[in-house]
Amino acid sequence: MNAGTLLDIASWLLMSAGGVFILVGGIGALRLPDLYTRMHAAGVTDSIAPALILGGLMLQSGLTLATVKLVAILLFLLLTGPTASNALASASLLAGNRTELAKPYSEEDDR
Amino acid sequence: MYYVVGFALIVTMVLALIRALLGPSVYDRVLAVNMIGTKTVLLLSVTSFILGRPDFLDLALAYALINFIGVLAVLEFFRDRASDRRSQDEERS
Amino acid sequence: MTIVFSLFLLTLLVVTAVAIVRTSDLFAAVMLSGIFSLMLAATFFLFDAPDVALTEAAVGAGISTVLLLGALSLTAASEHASSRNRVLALFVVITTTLTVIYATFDKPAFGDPAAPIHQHVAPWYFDTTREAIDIPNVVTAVLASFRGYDTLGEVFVVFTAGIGVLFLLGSPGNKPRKSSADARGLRHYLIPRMVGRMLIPFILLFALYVQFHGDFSPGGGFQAGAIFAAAMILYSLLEGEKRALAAVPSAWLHAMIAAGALIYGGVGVVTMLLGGNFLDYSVLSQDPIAGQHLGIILIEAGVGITVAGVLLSVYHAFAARDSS
Amino acid sequence: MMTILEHYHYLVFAVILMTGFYAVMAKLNLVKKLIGLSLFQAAVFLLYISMGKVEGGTAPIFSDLIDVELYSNPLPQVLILTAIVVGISTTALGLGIIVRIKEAYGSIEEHEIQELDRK
Repeated sequence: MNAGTLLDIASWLLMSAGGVFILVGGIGALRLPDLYTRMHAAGVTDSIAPALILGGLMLQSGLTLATVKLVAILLFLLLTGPTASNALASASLLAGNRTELAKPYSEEDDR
Repeated sequence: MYYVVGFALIVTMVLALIRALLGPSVYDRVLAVNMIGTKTVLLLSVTSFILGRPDFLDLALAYALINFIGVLAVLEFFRDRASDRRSQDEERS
Repeated sequence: MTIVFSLFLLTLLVVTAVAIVRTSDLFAAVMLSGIFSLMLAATFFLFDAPDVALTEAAVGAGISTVLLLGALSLTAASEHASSRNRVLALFVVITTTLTVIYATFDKPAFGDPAAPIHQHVAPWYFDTTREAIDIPNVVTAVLASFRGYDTLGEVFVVFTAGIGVLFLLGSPGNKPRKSSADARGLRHYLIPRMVGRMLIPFILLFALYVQFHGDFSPGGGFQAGAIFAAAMILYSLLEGEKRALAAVPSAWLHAMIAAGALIYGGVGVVTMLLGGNFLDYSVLSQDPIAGQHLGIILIEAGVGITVAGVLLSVYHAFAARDSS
Repeated sequence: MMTILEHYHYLVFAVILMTGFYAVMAKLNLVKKLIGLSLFQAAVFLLYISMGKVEGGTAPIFSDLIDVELYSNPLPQVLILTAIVVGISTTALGLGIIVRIKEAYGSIEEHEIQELDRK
């Protein structure tokens, strides 16, 4: 077991975890009941999955220019992804959409 | 291993595309565009490793930088529409 | 193995294209064509065309969506009647599709190295690029040097289209503006504004990298011009038309449109004055290879300037128009 | 089976091309027609790029990092690269014309414009 194999295993683990998160986010965006919950599923996984996948790729490429580019991609994705979600939620709120899950509390819901 | 991630990305693209086709609201479609944008950045990164040319990461970088201009344009579009509607309401009242 | 990816992506492209045509909501059609462009770029990348994928990324990711939305906000957001002569159109389309498919039966298979397209000029381009031009990116070499006339023509098409839009919609400098409340852009949305302002310098830097590193990696004038225009469009969305036009006034943009085309044509004239053929850069310097490098950098700069100027003035022409 | 996979990109080309053509012919909305036209363009782009691909080759950019001496064809890429930027410029020109039509006629539906013309 040398360092190379360990790095490979670590990067594979990171990438498969990223793939799982990607899939979970996709299923969530398809199955959840309304816009804001779907945005939650997509937005959260779109932040963690790039970190894992690009992290795995960084371990594969080592200390090269490719790693610098990967870090830059990750940084920009982490900046723009949540911002885009925020802008989208603002646009939706502006148009008067409210989430169905935030209905006022009523006794009947308990039963 | 790259292929597994690639397939996960493509399957998620399919799911997001179904969401974009179903709608129902326009915002769902924008959300789907945004998701597919992120997936494309990741797919480009992974495939540039599959093809053995990691120097082509520039493309993924380009998408990561300018992808959210589209979402901002949508926000501006709806802000424009909302202010139009408001001014029409004011004229009527 | 990547062929499986491309098969998937091609299928998704067909699904998206059909959905674009079927939907009656024009906004949805614009969003779906955004998706189409993303997938198209990924497909180009899988087909070994990173330069084309970068162009599609630069144009499709921001600018085409922004322009279509700008046009929609000036016209109407949904179709009224769906279609006319549907049966006839479907009949024509289906017959033509079958004919086209029938015609492709004896075409070479996908990726066949013995296909006629790979036999004639392509090997010559590779050999001559190594000998006479000596830059790694063959696409840039063919674009800027071997097929310099063709690219000059394309630049003038872009130039003419830009002039046409300016004639049709008027330059933003001398038209009645939207009211001041409308022209403020997204200045009230603090988070997008802050993040956007952080990004703009990086996008501009990246545009310069794509412009001047285009000899060595995917890139060149067309991509860099589009990325530069995207950065300025982002600024304009965030800070409003007025500030964007204060940063890069429309007179500058008009000057850019003309200057880029002039640089390109001027290089050709200079090579003629130095005793070479039109757009034969070898005479620009003592060493023919250094002359080629210089010529390629100059004409790529011209291309970038014109493309950026045209795309930005087109954007401003749409954005400054009142929708009433 | 193998032949279908080898000719799949031609099928996709034909279908996208004709989908765009259908939009241009049958749709009455002018913006929709223009989107159809850009689909038509995209199909042609796809055909050119897929014809330039060589199996087992790599992108036509020389690099010390790779050992294969087989590159895909750069020529279609050059043609399409410029065509994409020309395409967006002409689309912008078309949108400009549509905006002026809307201002002159108050509509962007073809049949309504023709009715207004007949009056």
